[in-house]
Amino acid sequence: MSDVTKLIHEYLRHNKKFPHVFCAGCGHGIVLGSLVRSVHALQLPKDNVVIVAGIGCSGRMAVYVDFNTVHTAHGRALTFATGIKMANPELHVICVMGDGDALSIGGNHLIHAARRNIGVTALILNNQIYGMTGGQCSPATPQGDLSMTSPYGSLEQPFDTVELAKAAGANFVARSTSFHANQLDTLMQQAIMHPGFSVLEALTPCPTQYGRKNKFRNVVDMYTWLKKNTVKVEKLKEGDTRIPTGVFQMLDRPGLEERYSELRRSLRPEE
Amino acid sequence: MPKKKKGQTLVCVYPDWCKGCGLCVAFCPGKVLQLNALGKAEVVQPEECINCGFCELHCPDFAIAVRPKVSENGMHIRASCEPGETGGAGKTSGSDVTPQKAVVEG
Amino acid sequence: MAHRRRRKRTELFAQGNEAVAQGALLAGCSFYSGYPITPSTEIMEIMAQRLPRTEDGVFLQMEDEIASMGAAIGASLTGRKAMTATSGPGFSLKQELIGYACMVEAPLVIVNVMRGGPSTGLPTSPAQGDVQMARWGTHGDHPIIVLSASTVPECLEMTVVAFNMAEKYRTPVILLIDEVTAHTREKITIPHADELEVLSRMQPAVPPEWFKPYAEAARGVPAMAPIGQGYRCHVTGLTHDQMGYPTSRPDEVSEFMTRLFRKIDNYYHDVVLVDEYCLEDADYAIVAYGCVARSAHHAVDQARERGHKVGLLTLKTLFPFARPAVERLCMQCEHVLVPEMNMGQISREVKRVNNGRSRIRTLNRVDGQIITPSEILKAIL
Amino acid sequence: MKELQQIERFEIRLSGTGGQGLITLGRVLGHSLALGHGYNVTQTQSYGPEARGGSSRADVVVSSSEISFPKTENLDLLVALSQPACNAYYRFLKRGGVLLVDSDLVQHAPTNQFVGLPFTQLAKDKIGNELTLNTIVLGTVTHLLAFAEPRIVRKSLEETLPPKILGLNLKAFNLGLREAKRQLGEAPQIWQTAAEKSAEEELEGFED
Repeated sequence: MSDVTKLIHEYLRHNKKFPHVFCAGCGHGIVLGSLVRSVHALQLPKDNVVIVAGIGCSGRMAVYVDFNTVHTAHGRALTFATGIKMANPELHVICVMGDGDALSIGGNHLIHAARRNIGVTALILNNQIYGMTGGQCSPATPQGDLSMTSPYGSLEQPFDTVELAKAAGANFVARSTSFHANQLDTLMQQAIMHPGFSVLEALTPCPTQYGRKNKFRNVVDMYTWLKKNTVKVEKLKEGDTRIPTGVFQMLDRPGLEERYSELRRSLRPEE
Repeated sequence: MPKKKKGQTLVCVYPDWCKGCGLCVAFCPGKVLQLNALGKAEVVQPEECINCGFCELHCPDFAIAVRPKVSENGMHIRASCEPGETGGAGKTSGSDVTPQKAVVEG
Repeated sequence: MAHRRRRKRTELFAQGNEAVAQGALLAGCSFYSGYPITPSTEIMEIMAQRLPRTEDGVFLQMEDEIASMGAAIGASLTGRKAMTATSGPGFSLKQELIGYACMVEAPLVIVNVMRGGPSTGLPTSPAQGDVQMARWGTHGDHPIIVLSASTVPECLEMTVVAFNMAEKYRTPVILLIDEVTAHTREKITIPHADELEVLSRMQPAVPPEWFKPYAEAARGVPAMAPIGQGYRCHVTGLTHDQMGYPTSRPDEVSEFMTRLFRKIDNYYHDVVLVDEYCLEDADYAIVAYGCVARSAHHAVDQARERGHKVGLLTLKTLFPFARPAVERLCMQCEHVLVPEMNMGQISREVKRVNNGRSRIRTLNRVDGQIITPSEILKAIL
Repeated sequence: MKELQQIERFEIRLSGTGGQGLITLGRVLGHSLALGHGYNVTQTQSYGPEARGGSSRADVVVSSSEISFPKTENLDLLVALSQPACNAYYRFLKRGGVLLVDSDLVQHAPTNQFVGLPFTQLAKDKIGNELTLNTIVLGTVTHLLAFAEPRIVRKSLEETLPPKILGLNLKAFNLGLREAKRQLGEAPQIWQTAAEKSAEEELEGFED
């Protein structure tokens, strides 16, 4: 355990300003740590890892890590990731998005990336709110919850990222939380290594925007809530309303880039 | 897996990076840490650390390191956290300190 | 030279759209992502056919125009020469990421086959209504290169030029053609590889730890390190410093923005391409581009036959605007006619340059029909 | 190879209904004149919903010198394979131009000065495949165009058509050529007559 932090620091861009931009208690930092630990555990060379991020709090993650990093436009991260992966299938492309990025403005890109089964890892940091713009309602905000744009409680039903990704045909679908760091590490490694399109949803509390508006007294309350209200999917019983975590879908279809190379090979005249 | 044996470790907190969220304080099984007057985490009962690693894994700011007192080769015995070992403030040289560039987007 | 002439070149009877695709392949394009839209679809169809048969070519049909742009930029960042093609409504969607490409200085070619607009407009009819949009479509101040082509062989030629400029200046280049040019069939000759100048972006000349991805290099354009080759750069749509990291420091922002403009301004004379026809002794000039330039050419011939000293300036580069050439013309000629298939998008530029010297007249048509030589002749005589 | 005949801008429109294969016809004719013969050629066509069902047309401009305006303004040859197409485009035919129609499908030609063959009928009866209609027309058009070499057009057909349907189409092409020679007479004669008639009309005067 002891070298964890040392290791993380090895992967950070030290000419970048730390502490990072995330608020006190923001789960994004924990996910960032998990990402670095996973890449290290898998022994992926830094040069072969590409982090493609969208816009929002999660988007800022890219700048801190010493990989190839691309901070794209709001919602479009997956389209860039698709281009990068197809252009150079050797690369491990990890796409970091928030719930607004992945489910709202980039919702179409998400389902098509899943349908296409492009070999990209989509890491969706779901904090159930638009954090960077000041706490507006997102497509993951639970019905009835408060935000700057749902001052009387959200009327809309939120997306279930896992169900959406499953239905769209993603090869690997999993969920964890920033409270369950060990589980997050394991799933992250699986998600990165699984061929085809992988979706990993990480529930990360947003104490500043979501917590304050929804009667969480402090950061710790939000993590306690995560602890109490999530359950491993294997242990989920009938009638349990807690949020299941774990692996939800594991298919074995080849990624688009593999199918494409095969096509290219088949079109090659025999030499 | 971490050994549940007390007193084998040093818990180091880098106050410059700590934002005082209190996660480590709240979830530490040994109550090793506390928030000080400045709102930063501080080690108050180092001997109670059971090396579970929760604080290190869950510090969103990479501001905590849990290190064994005896280093890998068994020779060096540490009494305190040394700068440079853990990156962060130690690794950032003085000349690199620029005013925080806050860029807001939306 | 002699032995070259003896080698047989491939000749095709092809549409403008096909010529664009051929040009792209000749220029080294190995990545195409797009979304079908009339009247540009043939470009995509040909790329779908050809690219998988090349060494490393990638063709992707994306879920929309925005995604096509995103994938193309992503590919460009890995070192590929990438292209996407579209028409009016799709071009509107692409604007967001055209701005991104300008910001991160990603070489990229965007072809827009103009059709009648606004909105769905006239999907199968020609127009030239996207000229100012090509210049100013994306938000924020930015430089951009906009090229046009008026004949089928020129579609091939200008696509190669577009790729070369994109690579040389690290910028997205927009090639504007119109439905007439895109769908007209003409003979094109495919040049041999050694007959073409094909440029590629400058690579870093220093080891990774010394590399500053957005520092002005020798020619004023930063070198570009492809993703995955040891230069672990940060690419961001935020205004960034020389290292590519976000900044809002006024001094760094200002330096960045001025460099962005300077890198194209410095090469103004390389970038601005025009064709002059019968202008030496002209006292009446026509400024045209795209398919209308062909009508104008015809009209000039007819007018000359009748003894009128009419000349034609064809703009192959629309932006940056050909200020010196137009200025010269405005000093020389008493009248200048700007026929175009919009309500006056280039004539506005001509008037700005003219500054009262010459009488600028416009001839506009926005009904989905090409301006004919006889209409131009009538306007002149 | 024979010296190329020098021609001034010569405009052809092939028109009819969708499904008659006029776009292909235009493309093959253009291909042959441009690559086979070596003329400057531009070929344009109607597009979109208009081209699916309803009317259909392909235009070809041929010239020995460079072609500036790629579209047609004054037609030298109008091929109309339907009554509506004939009605719509006849006014673009220039004085001295030739109108070629499908004599079964265009029963009310807007002028008495035209040439016609029952193309659709020929395709059905002589070739046994209606889809070869356009190739028969190509044969006839080749006969009409003094500057077009049947040998070269035939070669272009070989270059552009898939082998599966080539044999049938070559047969159709020859049929078109033969029937034109037999029923319409020699090409120079046809153009001569057209020019004379239009001159007569001019003398009679249409100005009011």
